[in-house]
Amino acid sequence: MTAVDWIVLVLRVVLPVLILPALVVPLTWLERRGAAFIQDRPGPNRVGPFGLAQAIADTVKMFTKEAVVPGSADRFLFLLAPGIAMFAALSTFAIVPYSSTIEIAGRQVPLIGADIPIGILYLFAITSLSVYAIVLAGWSANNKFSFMGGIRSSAQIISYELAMTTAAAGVILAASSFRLTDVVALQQGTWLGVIPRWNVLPQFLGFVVFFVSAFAETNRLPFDLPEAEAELVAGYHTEYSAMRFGAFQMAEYVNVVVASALTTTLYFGGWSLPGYHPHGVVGAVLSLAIFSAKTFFFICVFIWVRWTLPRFRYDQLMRLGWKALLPLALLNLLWIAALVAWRIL
Amino acid sequence: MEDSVTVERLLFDASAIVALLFAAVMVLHRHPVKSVLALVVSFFSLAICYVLLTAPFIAAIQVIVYAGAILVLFLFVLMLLNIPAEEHRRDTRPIQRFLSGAGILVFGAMLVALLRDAGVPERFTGAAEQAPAKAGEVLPLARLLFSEYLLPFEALSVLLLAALVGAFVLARREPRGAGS
Amino acid sequence: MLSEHLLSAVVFLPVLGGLLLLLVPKSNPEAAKWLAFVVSLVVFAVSIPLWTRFDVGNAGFQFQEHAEWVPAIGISYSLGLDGISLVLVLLTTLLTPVSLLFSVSHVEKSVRSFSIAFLVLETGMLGALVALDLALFYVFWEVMLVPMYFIIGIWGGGRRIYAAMKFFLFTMAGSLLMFLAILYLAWANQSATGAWSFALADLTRLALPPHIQTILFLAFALAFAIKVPVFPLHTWLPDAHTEAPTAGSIVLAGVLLKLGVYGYLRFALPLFPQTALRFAPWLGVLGIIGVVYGAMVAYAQKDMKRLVAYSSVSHLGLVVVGVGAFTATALSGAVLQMVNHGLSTGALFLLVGVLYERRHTREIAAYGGIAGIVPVTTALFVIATLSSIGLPGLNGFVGEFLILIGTWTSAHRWWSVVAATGVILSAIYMLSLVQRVFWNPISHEENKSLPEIRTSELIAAATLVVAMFWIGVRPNDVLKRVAPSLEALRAQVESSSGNAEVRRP
Amino acid sequence: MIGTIPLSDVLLTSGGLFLIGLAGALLRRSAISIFLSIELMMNAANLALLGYSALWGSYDGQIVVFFVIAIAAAEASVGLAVFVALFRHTETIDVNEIHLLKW
Amino acid sequence: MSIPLWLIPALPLAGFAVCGLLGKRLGKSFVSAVGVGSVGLATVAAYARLIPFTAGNHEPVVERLGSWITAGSFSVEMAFRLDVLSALMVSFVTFVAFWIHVYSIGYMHHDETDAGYARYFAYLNLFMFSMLTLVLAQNFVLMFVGWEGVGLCSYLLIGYYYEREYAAAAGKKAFVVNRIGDFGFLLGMFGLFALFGSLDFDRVFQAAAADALRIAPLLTVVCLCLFVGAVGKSAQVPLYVWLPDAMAGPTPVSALIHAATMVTAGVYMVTRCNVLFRLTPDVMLVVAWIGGITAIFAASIALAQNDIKKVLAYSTVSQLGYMFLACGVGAFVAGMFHVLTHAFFKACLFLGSGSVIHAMGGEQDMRKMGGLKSKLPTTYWTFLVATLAIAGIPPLAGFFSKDAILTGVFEDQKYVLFAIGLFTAGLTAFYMFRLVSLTFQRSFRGTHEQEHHLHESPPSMTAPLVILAILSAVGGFVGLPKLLGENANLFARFLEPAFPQIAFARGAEHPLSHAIEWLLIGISIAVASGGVLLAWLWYTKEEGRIPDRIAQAFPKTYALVSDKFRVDEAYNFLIVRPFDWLSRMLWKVVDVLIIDGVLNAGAFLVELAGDVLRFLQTGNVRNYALTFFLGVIGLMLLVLGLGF
Repeated sequence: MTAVDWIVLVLRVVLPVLILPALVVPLTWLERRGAAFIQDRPGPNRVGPFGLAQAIADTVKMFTKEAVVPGSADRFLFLLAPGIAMFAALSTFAIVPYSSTIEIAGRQVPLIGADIPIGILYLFAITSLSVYAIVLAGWSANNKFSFMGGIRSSAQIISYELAMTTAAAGVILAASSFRLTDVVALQQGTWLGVIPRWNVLPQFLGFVVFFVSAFAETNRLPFDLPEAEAELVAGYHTEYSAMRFGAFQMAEYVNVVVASALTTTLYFGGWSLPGYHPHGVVGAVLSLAIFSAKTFFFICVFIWVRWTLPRFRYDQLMRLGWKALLPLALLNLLWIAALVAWRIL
Repeated sequence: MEDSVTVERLLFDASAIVALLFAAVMVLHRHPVKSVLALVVSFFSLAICYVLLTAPFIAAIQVIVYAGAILVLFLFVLMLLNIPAEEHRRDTRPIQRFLSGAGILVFGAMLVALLRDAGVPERFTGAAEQAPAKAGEVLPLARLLFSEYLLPFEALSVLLLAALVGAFVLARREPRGAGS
Repeated sequence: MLSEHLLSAVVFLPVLGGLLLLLVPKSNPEAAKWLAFVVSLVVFAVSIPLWTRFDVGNAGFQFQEHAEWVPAIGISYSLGLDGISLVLVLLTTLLTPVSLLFSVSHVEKSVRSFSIAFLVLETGMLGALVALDLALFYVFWEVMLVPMYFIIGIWGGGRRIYAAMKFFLFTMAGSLLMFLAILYLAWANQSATGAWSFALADLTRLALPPHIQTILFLAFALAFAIKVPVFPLHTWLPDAHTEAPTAGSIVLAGVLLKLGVYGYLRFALPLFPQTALRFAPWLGVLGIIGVVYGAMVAYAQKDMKRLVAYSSVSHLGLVVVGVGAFTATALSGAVLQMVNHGLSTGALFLLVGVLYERRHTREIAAYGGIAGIVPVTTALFVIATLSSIGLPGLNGFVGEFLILIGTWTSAHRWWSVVAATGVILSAIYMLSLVQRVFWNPISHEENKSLPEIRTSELIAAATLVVAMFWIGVRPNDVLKRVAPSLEALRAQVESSSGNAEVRRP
Repeated sequence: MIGTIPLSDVLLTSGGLFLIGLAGALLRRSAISIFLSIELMMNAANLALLGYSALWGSYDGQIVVFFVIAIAAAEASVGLAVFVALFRHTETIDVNEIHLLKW
Repeated sequence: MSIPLWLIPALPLAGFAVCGLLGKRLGKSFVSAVGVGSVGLATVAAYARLIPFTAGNHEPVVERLGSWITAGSFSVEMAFRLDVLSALMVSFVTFVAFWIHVYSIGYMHHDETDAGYARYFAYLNLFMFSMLTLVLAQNFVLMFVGWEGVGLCSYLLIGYYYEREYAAAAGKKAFVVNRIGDFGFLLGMFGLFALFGSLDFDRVFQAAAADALRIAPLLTVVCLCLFVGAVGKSAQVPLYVWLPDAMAGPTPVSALIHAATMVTAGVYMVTRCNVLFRLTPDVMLVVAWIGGITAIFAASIALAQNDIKKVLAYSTVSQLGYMFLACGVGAFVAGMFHVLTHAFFKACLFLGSGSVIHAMGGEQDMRKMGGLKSKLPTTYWTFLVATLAIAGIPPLAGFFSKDAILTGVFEDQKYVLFAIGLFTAGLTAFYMFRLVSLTFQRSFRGTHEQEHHLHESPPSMTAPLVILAILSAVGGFVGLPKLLGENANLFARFLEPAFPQIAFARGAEHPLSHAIEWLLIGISIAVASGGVLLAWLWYTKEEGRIPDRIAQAFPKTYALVSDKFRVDEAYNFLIVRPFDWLSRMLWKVVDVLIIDGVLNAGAFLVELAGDVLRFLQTGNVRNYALTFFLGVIGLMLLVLGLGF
């Protein structure tokens, strides 16, 4: 392990893992401000400038509150669940190329957690694992509300994972590779010199399906039935308190970030821009900026949607997933297949 | 075989041991949910083994399908039916236990015997080394799958469809009147 | 395309028709019936060129087709037609539409399935008649079995399940042994020549040790003897015939039984000449037992169909005698008699069916004196009867006469003496049937209002009657097509066996 | 990156898993557990397959595993459906209690 | 050769087709037109061929229509033959048949439906076809076609009143008994074919004549078989039983088939094969004796019958016996001569009886008749003539033929048979006149309304009577005995070509002295007239008292005779019943009990095994799994053990 290796390791793994959780803090603030804005009310504005410190305060509270474990709960699983949630959330980011390649000591270092050949599959693998967090949380608490929540959300996640995967399959097909770096590479350049070669154009359908499913995957409105306060108190994390609850919160926000990042990467050219060829550290920083910008946009969309749309009913949710999104995704896949077959893509 | 203990080997053995351990847990645990979870772990660590055996694709599938789908399905069923832990009851037919035990022992013995005199190569050799770059690539796998193994593949899809329908029919509650 | 794949066309058209039938909605049985009938008619039409284009005087197989099927073990899809199979093929393609035409007005239960089963059956029979590859033959042989099993078991009469079971088990028992024998042959051939083959031609060249030959021959013979059926193995037949629906009985008697004899001629004889000739006397003896026994038992019957069924035993016994005698004349007679029996017994079953459908009883005692009420039926029935008791001018006579005279000139003169008593016995049982059913005073009121035969039934029956007269008056049309193949067969068998007996005039 | 894992380890693991699964399948009474054990046995087999396919650098082993997994999925869906149906009738999944096909 | 021979049988066949297929729709008049017309045409056609033939040299004419059946070594042609024998037969068959058809119009007209009427004429035409085929055939097989054909028609016509059980039964009986004969005929044919490799008349006879010695023993058997056929067809002992029952059919049928034509087929066949028979003296002896026995046996039965048709039936049997007697002693010519004359007078008699029954409204019992001569004069006189003829009163036809036969027998030194024949002649005369007196003379004994509508039959019926009566009167002159001049016997001269001289053939004739011949003639006349006289005395004069007394004197004997010696009963007991019993046994015991029993036993064993083994089926999945697993281990051990 030379110094270079260490640098690489830091760049590719440590930074993302450190930064992502940190992002949660500003995100909560953003969310609440956004909500307030949408609902035409001030929102948190006392603590610090624009109430920026509010988020930190909340975090502190989280850490310091007493963590209760219900007596009838299955202690081990109860404690395990949030861990899984966090783990799943964080490890997904590993395959997102968050910036262009830089050269360190004569080595091409693509800025990505792990440029493994089955990138997207890995992603789905992890997401499918994240189901357990919820199921276990719901079940171990031994509380009917959380149980219901658990069941619901796992069902929901599995159903929408299908649609999501199928939609993503379109991208994979286009790039004829699971590597996200390849996906990004595919989207560089333009058609007719003006239109960016982003996947969103040829497979808009796929994008829609993917993005909608992303909402479901992250259990956010309008698909947040697992934690539908009205009927289920707080769903699978009813019984959780303090940092364990925080962990779930965090996981959720991380998921939002990852989802946005993925949308960016899969459909909006990731860190690339038409007619922009990065080189050197500067380029990397620039790319990172571009990437972050795109991602930030989608995060905003997440928040925006959450505070505007009403919640679905469960059966509607399922119907949408199975009867609308999945077919659409398949349609998209066929369409892309055709394009590929005809050498258009 | 105690030479050159590499990271991969360590990883492999470690996850293998984990897999074995949790497999054992799965079998021994009386609570079905716990069994399933133990199996999840076991499979996950197996997935790691697969990665180390240059089969990342399979590993991913393993996690997605097994851990992500099949076992979740099990969990569902368990939770839906709310099946209690298997209570202790002395088996009505001890012969079953006895024979099974004996059989397993014999079988294990045979496995070991086979392993010993089957002349297992000590190390991975040849092809794998020659194409380390190729190792773990998905494309060739796909090629093979859609050329040589196309027919089985298609057959499989039919099978899955059939399973789908079958499962649906079986699990559906009969409408009133049309009782079985 | 048809021209060089005529046989395949004839063989597989029925099944294709069956597939077509699947498109007919269950709710529309009429359509199914008629479609099936039309299909069978088409098959008949297509099979006519076989007759017209048949090169008379050519003993070999014609319209041959050959294609690899399972090259790995040398199973080939090879078809061929010689005189012997020709007549039986035509008989089959004729009897099927006749039966279906009859069924048009009489099958109610799940008509579509019935029609399909029937067409599949036809394919099975035709295939078995033209297959030149033992494996292929066996496949068709079994294909034939299954639909018949259903036809009896589903659309049959009161004890249909029992009958179907009996039929199935008997036939299966035989054919399984045959299958083993076939496999052994193929294996022997492989170990001898090193090449896998199930082709008849190849397996015929095989030189087997006598004791092996004996065993294999017996295996084959058993299968065929059961189908014929030869005397002690016949008890499935009365039940099957009685319980089967009319159409089923017609085809069962008309064609299926023949396949026993056909199989013997086509496979058992060429494959194991010496053994076959060694066992010929036994065969003949069983045959004559069948003739007398069948006739006498028939006389004792109280059930019309049973009576006719036993008469089949008697008739086919005579055929077997002809085969056993193995003179050219007797063989021609035997083949011709197969056709005759198909026509006459077919017609008899058909007409019994006509009565049954009106009175729903086969009890002879339930009829009597109906000649005045249903004159046409009576006339047809009497004609069929006369043909079946071998009245000169009708087909039955020619066959019987040839068999008997041919047997007389063979080594076993006394056979034909005994077998000729069949002439008397058949008259006895058939005429007493006619008397008890059609003559005599009317004993049952319900018979007074017995409806006359329907047009469709009439056409069906009339077709057969015409055929009877035709063969009766111009038997040579058939004989000249059959003779060369039989001659070739005899030559082949004799050459490969130093048996002098068969060389008699 | 490979080339250093001895096949014996793989096979031993696989064998071990298989035996464990076997034991479960034969000794457990809960249908679910038996089912799980069977899945485990399949995985044991998969492991061995992958081991060899890695050894010979061929992908066939992986493809077989791929199929096995798919089939396992099908099997699981149907099997579980059966259990559900079964459980509705007889309030148990203890295979000792379920012997409808008894003589 | 204007008219082909095949046309002669073909015409009635066409008639049959028309009547059979359309008759019901077309109505009686049309049917009678077709039915009678076809036969009429056939008759014309036949005579159109016969006249030139008889005029020319009597060389046989053979017309071949090509091969009919060819298989292996066997081959037979569609070929027709016109030679003296067939010419003779055709001549009277067509002639008599035509008049009987005419008669039928009147007889069947009113008591039948259109359908029945058409059916009747269809059958008659079919019969004509068969009979003519039989007669004109050039080979045995074709002859057999006619042979069976006439059998079929007699079956159909006897059973014409199918709704009467006895009629139906009689028909069946006739057919079956005939079949027994045909069985013999078949075997005979087989034998001939085995001997000569052909069934063509010319070939067979020439070959037989050529090397008679070699084949003699076999030929004997063959001829016996053929004769069995003749016995069946011509109702000789022991197969005569069907003929009396055959009277169940309409009377014209009895006249045509069971008196004039069909029953003589046997005689025709034997005569046709005279070459073969003459080569086998033993068979000739059998033929003669069978004939003789039949003659006297039937005659004696006829004595005690009261049914008018039954009497005639038995007399037919007895006359047929005469003919065979003739053949048996080698007097084929006499035999054929009697066939001819018998055709005339017996047909006439039957038709007469028909007219009587007609008048009596279906009554057949003579005890209820009497005194009809005033009411039915034409019938009576024609009947009387025919009776005189059959009784052998010169110069009527019967006298010459019967005398020829007796002379033949005497010539052949069969004195016992001669005695039998003579006695039979007496009996014949007696019972025939008993019949006449019971029916026509004395006073009417029937019921009133019967007497009331007694009436002479319509001309369509009386005309044939008259014609046939005339023929039975003068028909004999074609065959005057030799002693009236060498060439007196036209008949014999005409038939000569049919009896070629053959080496080894038996019978250097012993020409009788004229004295003996005159003596024989005298004796036969005496016997005949004696019979007539006795009958007249006993029945007309004494009104049947003496016979009654005799009957009372020997009740048992009388009963036996009037019960026809209970032959039917004997057959029933000895053959029919055992046959029924045996067939039922075969079915119930062999089929059901033994064969199926064995099979069911097997099935039962299987079932048993199943019952035991099914206890392995615990229904416990784990057991299955375990078993399966142990099985795997077993296999593996096996494999390892075998060290693959």
